[in-house]
Amino acid sequence: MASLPGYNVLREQDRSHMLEKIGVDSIDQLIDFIPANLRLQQPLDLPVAMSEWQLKSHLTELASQNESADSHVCFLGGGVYDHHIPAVVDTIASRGEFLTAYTPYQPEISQGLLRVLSDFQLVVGRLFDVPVVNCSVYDGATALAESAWMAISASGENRLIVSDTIWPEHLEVLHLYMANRDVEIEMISHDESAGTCDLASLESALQQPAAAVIAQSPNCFGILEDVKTLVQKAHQKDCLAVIGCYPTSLGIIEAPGTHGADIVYAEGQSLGLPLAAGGPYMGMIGTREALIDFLPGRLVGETKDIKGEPALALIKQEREQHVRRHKATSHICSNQALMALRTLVYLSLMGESGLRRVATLSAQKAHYLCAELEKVAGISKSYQGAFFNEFCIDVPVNASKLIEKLRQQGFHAGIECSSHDNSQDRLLIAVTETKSLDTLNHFIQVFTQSLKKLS
Amino acid sequence: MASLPGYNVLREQDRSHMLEKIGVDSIDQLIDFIPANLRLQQPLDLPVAMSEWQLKSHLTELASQNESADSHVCFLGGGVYDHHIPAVVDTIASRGEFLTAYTPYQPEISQGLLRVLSDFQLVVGRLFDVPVVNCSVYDGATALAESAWMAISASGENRLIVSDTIWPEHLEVLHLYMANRDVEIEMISHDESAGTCDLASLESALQQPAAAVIAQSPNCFGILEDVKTLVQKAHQKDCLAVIGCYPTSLGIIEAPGTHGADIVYAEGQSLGLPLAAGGPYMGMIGTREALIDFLPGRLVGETKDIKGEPALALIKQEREQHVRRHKATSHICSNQALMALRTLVYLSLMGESGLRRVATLSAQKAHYLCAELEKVAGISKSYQGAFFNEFCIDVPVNASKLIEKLRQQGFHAGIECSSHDNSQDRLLIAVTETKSLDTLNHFIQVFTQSLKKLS
Amino acid sequence: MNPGTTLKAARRVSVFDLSQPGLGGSGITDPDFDGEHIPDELSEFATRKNTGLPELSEVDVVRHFTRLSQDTFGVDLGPYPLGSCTMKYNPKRNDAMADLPGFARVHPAQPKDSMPGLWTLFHNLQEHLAEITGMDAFTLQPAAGAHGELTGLLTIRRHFESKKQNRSVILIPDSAHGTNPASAAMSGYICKIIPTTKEGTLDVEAMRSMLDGDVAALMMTNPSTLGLFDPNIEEIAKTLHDNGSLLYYDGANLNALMGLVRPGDMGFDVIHINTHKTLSTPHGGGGPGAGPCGVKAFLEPYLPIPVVTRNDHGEIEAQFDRPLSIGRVKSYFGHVSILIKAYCYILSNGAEGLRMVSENAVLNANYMQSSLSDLLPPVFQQRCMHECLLSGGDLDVDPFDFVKRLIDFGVHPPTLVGAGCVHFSDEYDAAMLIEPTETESLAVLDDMIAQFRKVAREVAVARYMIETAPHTTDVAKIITDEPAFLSMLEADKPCDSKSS
Amino acid sequence: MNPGTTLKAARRVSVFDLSQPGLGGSGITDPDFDGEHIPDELSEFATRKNTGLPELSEVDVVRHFTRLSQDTFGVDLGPYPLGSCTMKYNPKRNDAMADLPGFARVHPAQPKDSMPGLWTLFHNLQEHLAEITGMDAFTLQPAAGAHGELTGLLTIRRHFESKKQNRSVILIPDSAHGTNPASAAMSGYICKIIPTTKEGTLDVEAMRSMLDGDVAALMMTNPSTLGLFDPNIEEIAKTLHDNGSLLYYDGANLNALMGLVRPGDMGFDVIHINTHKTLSTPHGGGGPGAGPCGVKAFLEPYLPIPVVTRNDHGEIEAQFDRPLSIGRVKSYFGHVSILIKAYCYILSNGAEGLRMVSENAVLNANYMQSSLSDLLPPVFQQRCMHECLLSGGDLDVDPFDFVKRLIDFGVHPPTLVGAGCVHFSDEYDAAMLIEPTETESLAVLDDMIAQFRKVAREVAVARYMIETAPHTTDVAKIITDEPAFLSMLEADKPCDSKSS
Ligand SMILES: Cc1ncc(COP(=O)(O)O)c(C=O)c1O
Ligand SMILES: Cc1ncc(COP(=O)(O)O)c(C=O)c1O
Repeated sequence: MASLPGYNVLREQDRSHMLEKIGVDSIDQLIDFIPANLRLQQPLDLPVAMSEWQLKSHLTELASQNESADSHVCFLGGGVYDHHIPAVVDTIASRGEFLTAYTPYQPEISQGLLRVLSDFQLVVGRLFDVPVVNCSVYDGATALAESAWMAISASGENRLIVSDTIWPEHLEVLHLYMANRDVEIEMISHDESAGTCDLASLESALQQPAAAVIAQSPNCFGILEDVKTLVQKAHQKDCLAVIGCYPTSLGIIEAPGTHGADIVYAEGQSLGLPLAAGGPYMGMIGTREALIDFLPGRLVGETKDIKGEPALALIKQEREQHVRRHKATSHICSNQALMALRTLVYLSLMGESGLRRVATLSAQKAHYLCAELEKVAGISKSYQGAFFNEFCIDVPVNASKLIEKLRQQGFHAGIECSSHDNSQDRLLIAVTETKSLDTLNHFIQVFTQSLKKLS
Repeated sequence: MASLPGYNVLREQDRSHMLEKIGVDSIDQLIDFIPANLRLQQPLDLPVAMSEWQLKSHLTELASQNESADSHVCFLGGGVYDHHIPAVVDTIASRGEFLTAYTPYQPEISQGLLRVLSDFQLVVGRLFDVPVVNCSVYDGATALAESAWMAISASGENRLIVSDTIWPEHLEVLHLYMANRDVEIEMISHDESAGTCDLASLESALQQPAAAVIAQSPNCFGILEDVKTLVQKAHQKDCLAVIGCYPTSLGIIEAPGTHGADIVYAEGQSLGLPLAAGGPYMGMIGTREALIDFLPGRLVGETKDIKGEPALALIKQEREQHVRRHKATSHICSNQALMALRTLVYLSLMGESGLRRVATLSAQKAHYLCAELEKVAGISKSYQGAFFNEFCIDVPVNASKLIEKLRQQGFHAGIECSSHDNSQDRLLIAVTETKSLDTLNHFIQVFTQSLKKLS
Repeated sequence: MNPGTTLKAARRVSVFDLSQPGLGGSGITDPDFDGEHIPDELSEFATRKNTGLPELSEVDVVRHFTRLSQDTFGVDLGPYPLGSCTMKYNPKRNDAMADLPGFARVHPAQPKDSMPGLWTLFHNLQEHLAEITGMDAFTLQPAAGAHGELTGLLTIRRHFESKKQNRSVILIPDSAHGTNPASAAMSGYICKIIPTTKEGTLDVEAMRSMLDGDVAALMMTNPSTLGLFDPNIEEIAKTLHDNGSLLYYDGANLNALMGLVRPGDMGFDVIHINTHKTLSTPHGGGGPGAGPCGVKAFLEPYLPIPVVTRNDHGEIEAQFDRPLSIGRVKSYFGHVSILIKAYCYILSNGAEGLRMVSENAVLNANYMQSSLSDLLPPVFQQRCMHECLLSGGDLDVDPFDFVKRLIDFGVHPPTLVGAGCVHFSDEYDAAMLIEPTETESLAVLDDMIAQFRKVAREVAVARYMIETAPHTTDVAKIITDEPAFLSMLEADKPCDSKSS
Repeated sequence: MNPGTTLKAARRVSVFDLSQPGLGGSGITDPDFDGEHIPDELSEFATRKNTGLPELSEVDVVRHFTRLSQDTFGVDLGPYPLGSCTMKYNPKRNDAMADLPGFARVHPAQPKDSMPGLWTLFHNLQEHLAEITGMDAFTLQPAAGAHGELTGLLTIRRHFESKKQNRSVILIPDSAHGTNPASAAMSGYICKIIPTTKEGTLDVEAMRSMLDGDVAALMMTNPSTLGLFDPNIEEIAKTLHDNGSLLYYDGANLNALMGLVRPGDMGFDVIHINTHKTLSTPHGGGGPGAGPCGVKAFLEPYLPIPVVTRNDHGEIEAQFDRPLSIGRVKSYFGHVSILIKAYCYILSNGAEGLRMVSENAVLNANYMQSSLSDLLPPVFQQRCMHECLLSGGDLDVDPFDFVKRLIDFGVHPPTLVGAGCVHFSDEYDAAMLIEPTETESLAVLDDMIAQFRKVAREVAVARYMIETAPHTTDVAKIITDEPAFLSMLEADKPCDSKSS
């Protein structure tokens, strides 16, 4: 037994005593109902059990092989941003009570967690400017897919009009989720100059009945869409408007809910979640009261205890898989509760003024960098629309070579945009509040030099 | 105000309201009793306030300039050891309730902390095999000094007989603490071959009355002293025996208390405290019941609440500075409570079998390394006495050059011993459970090569 | 409401109640940018006047959430025998590893060759999972069990598509977890329900009668959510395979099997694993988990992209160009930090350790069942696997009330229909599903048993204490309004609310 | 006792009660060494059969200490106006920085040139502390305030030694903290006590009368532990200096002064700072803190080794060869991780921020004093600095009982003689020293004031509620046996217990 970690807790004498109590001689007899030919005859072929320090040195070694936003200055975005995470977020989210609780099925001993989830719903509701928000779905991509399904279910229509400026990964997941559900997806194109949704394309798609118009702002080029117009056009044709957003931008950008969006979804990573090589992140979905019965996932609400005192509990479970089974609004069971906690703590720390400043600083720095890069010979901004903190530039050299060159000098300079637009020589660059003026200037200098060397 | 971190909590309107309530116009008026010529006329000359991410990048930069036991394999000891610290220790010690409490002057709301301190006393008592342990002093060096003073106070004698195989830094602090207190310190020498206390030197010192004999095992050469004999000899002459120890070694080595030591002290770093460039560590002192009134520092004990239920509280405060002032047993007020918590958690995780294994593995690996190094031409063990996990070797080249050479290859190979013994070519090497066989073999290989290159 | 509120009141306070307009912002500042002026180009969009976010000082945030955490019960506070959820101890060492900057600070859009350590970890983990389950290939992408189900079902779909077969039915036992039928529906399948026999096993005859060319697969978990191992599993597998159908394994109950039996060896073709159950990753108050999906070799080409595997040069890489793949089930590579913890768990235990985990899980459940059988007879008269289904029908009190009283004695209630997320048919509606897990020691089990017995004795002498429990919590008992709830449930609303 | 115990009972349980022999060890193993066999050479020494250490599983350890933490009140749970202790919010960002491996994993015996980042940090911090306090040089080594006092006093000693003066007396005000006389005694000095005037200031005439060639220094804190700024400080300094004596500043109350006044400018020659007070490093349940000691230039040569300073080449290094140094006050370089947090605090605040800290600390204390003055009149009729000394003498209840009742309303009691570590003369034995600190918002202050007032009203209607408070804690009121305690104190035991 000596080689087992301290979290195995039965001693040999305990096991004997228990087997006796159960009335069997051995573990083998205990499970003798398992057909003998199925029983594994040899030990699993796994590495020898590691002590904690061996584990640590193995994992530290693996981690050290990866480049990261610590080893390189990170100008990567694409829906995931290197915003600062205050230490308080980690401090709170690592508290064992939160970390090791399950879904609060027993509200009497989960009022703390229920308050967290309820406040998460309220705070995100304000950010999106919608009255109803759920307790999270897996990520931004599945939030899009679930939102789309909400629109289908609520409208009774099975056609979706979808902007092609949504993150490509999100679109792929949308397609996957809809593929077998008798849903027709019509993509609308974008204006190559402005980098925004092509309104003519939208208008023509709207000639046929549809469940919803779905768009994202800022979009996959970093460009802000005219959400107000998109929503109006959808509503004129009795379509729901489903709008994806970048939560941090909402510190200064008008909320989709304010423009009348019926469903607002987002990837929540920018609100206090580590980059973590892609996850866990968090999908957020908000909507109007009228659509609440179509929401996927958990909802927390006010109730009363038997003394009549206010209390919180999971509500509207009749939407969910454990009650409604195959007719549920979604299959989601485990969600991203701990990420919701992080986000709530993050937003509580930032508050009105903090989020505004994070958004403003990110925008200021991105606009500074873009303007400076534009001054470099051969570089031009790819799109004319307004951007928040992420922008595309066209470069006169092979983009992936440029990225590689800058990487060698300590920068993850941007995402190659070829997949978006078939352009080989386009870079998507994101800037957050954490990049200092010195860093930006240094980057501009190295960028310019690298360009020279490559051309 | 925008530039102030979120932990300043008064808004301008709050300040105005409060000034009004107090009945003054301004902060200046509020403190107008401070002579005007003393008031600072210009702002302090400090760097501009940093946001959290700026702070993080500044500190990360400073940290990255330091070599560490992560960047180099650490064979350094000298009283401070690179033992593994289980993650649970950090998890518990970072809980805000423990971290942000003060000394438990209000026992009713501090029972958790009091239980921790009380259990610390009990657990360390078992480890040392003594009935009484205090809640910690600053570090091993001050523990030695405080123990010495205990002996002086308790005995009424003002002469100390002190082994010269105690850590030199500890001896320096002892001298400092005793310098102005009318105490005579007689050093006893060591046997150059065995590396242990010279018994003849001890016997001769014991011809004069003394408060105590003070020694340390394993000593500053890593060699185990014959504690039993030292204690016996002290007691024969009515001297107290004060013994310093290495707590981890007590997993297998007989406890000083078992040998009859009257006062046992130690540096507690090896029991779950980070290397942290030298601190905070923790001094531990244990003793017999009869000497309790001479103990420095806090003591927690059982008491009863007004319902007669058992409860814990600080006891015997009449020894302490806040009650007894200049006649107190020590000046200590703030101590190392959080380190005591870490140690308690560490020892609870290890338990009987775990500490034994840590001690045994450390010894096995050290003996393996020593034996292998002895096989290398030109290297010999410096002392013949038995060692636990730390040993001295003599090398045929300049020790500091060798250290430097090995450092370039990723090893902090050992401590140069010149300060101990005027030997230029001596290395003190410590091995802990975390060094794998591969690492040891690699070290031996690099060591051998480096030796060749230097000679 | 006042930030100086006492601890107990914290749960009644929302972050808005604690807001003091003008505070907050946590020192967001940069000496070189003013942080106020909106870039001109943006001004048309950046018209938001306020967000309505609360404004708290940092200390108020810390206090509020520290208090709330103290009002939340987790495994770190006591036993949590919530059946089907495997609430085992979550080793702290694993959390620390996932936080290493070389993992936590990696941006997913970095060049693919900039994270070789991650790919090695993925590859190792996939191999270990394959070994543990007897499958051939794994994808680590799914976000949770339900998401693993979706992935697996879409893989099955793609398999039949490639064979040009049109199979539209998924068979599901009546005791299946709600996610099974829900995932099946999301994959465009029709669900057909198989009854459970009196012995608690799948009704093989009923299944046989439902088999035809339309059946794509049977989804089951073995042991089932009734805690029983289905000894007919080989027959079931053979019957299905003979019909050209596949067998899906819901791995939520894998904690009973490691090192003892492997789903792959039983004949399952596709499986998912709940890392947040079997592999000890923290539940986090409801998530995130991870739901790796494993398949037999013939299904491997259909796994979602990216696939982490060795390329022709023997290097491990993430491959996106997989023509037969079902596509992408979520952004990027899965719940990386959760997967790291699962990997650490496997490495810490090794083969012997994992077998011990499962043995002890089964032992603990049977010990609970034996020790409580006079009070709470097993619903099925046989030994259980890692959880036991006990009947509260003989209690002279509502089992829902009974379990709430356990809270007063430091024990989290077991799973009941409606409290926890299992589903039993009406016959077992008084049943309790108790899953102690292997990380509760004999001493803890004996204590839990003593608490169950204490409450049972209380029925005769002070049943009001039970009916009004819990008494030690800050809120009193909370009951969902069941009649309203059920009526709402029955009146299956027409999807007419197309909104304007 | 049982690990399955409920939360509330945790405090009654020791780790020994939770021990299950045979558990524990947390997976200590190495594939290449057996971990059992004692090296032969060692066997004579390694004779220990058992240590008697408790044996707990990892989950039991986590649960026990998580529960105990919940039974511990800290700043993270609510206001803690414990006078003289400066229980301010401890910013979490600082803790994270101290944990960086480049600091936390440095071995102190590494080559001195292997830690340049650490030396830079030390150097910067020393300079910042010098600027804040108006001193010329700092040592960061002392472990806490008391240790800083010892260091400072030994520096003073060395100064007079070098001037061949034999001065043996330290003057100390009667309100001084107990560490002052205790440290003076440890440095071999005789303490003489100076009374406090009716106005709460140092009795300058009394001091003058005590001055002679034997007086090495006066130790005082300004503001004093009575919360008052001594406006005569310049006169005091001049008088002392004219006598050839030095002035020592106990920096425990520096929180009142940053950016407003500097001890160095007042005439102090030596000072210590309590980082765990003014500079927000966590108190940790009683420690560790740090007590940097600052001096005027003429005392710099005497600072303890190692001294971190620039060498002739402008590089920052740790110097050990300092012939005039008093020597070594502790192992290595001080409480490094604590010092890192203090450094972070200074950098986060900047000059404006630190001034705001002190302004607000003073404002908060005066606001409390003003708001409570009808109930608890100030002992001295004047504005206070960062803490206020209020008289509980008019209360129709024992102030010790009064403050315990505050616990029921979420407020940590203020300092009273015997509860907290200040010392007042008998006249003020009913006084309460309230130090709200600057991190309590107006809302929190108003709430605290409301709680004080509520308890005051309760005196008339339900004094038993006060006398038996607290009522919301798991243990009831605990009273130290005062008569026994005092008698023990008076009978100053002879040091006769030389033991055998
Ligand atoms: C049997 C069973 N299947 C599937 C699931 C769904 O897993 P997840 O919550 O990870 O989506 C659960 C979770 O409770 C379960 O118990
Ligand atoms: C006025 C005063 N001086 C000195 C000290 C001693 O400081 P430390 O506890 O850090 O040794 C304190 C601590 O309470 C104090 O309040």
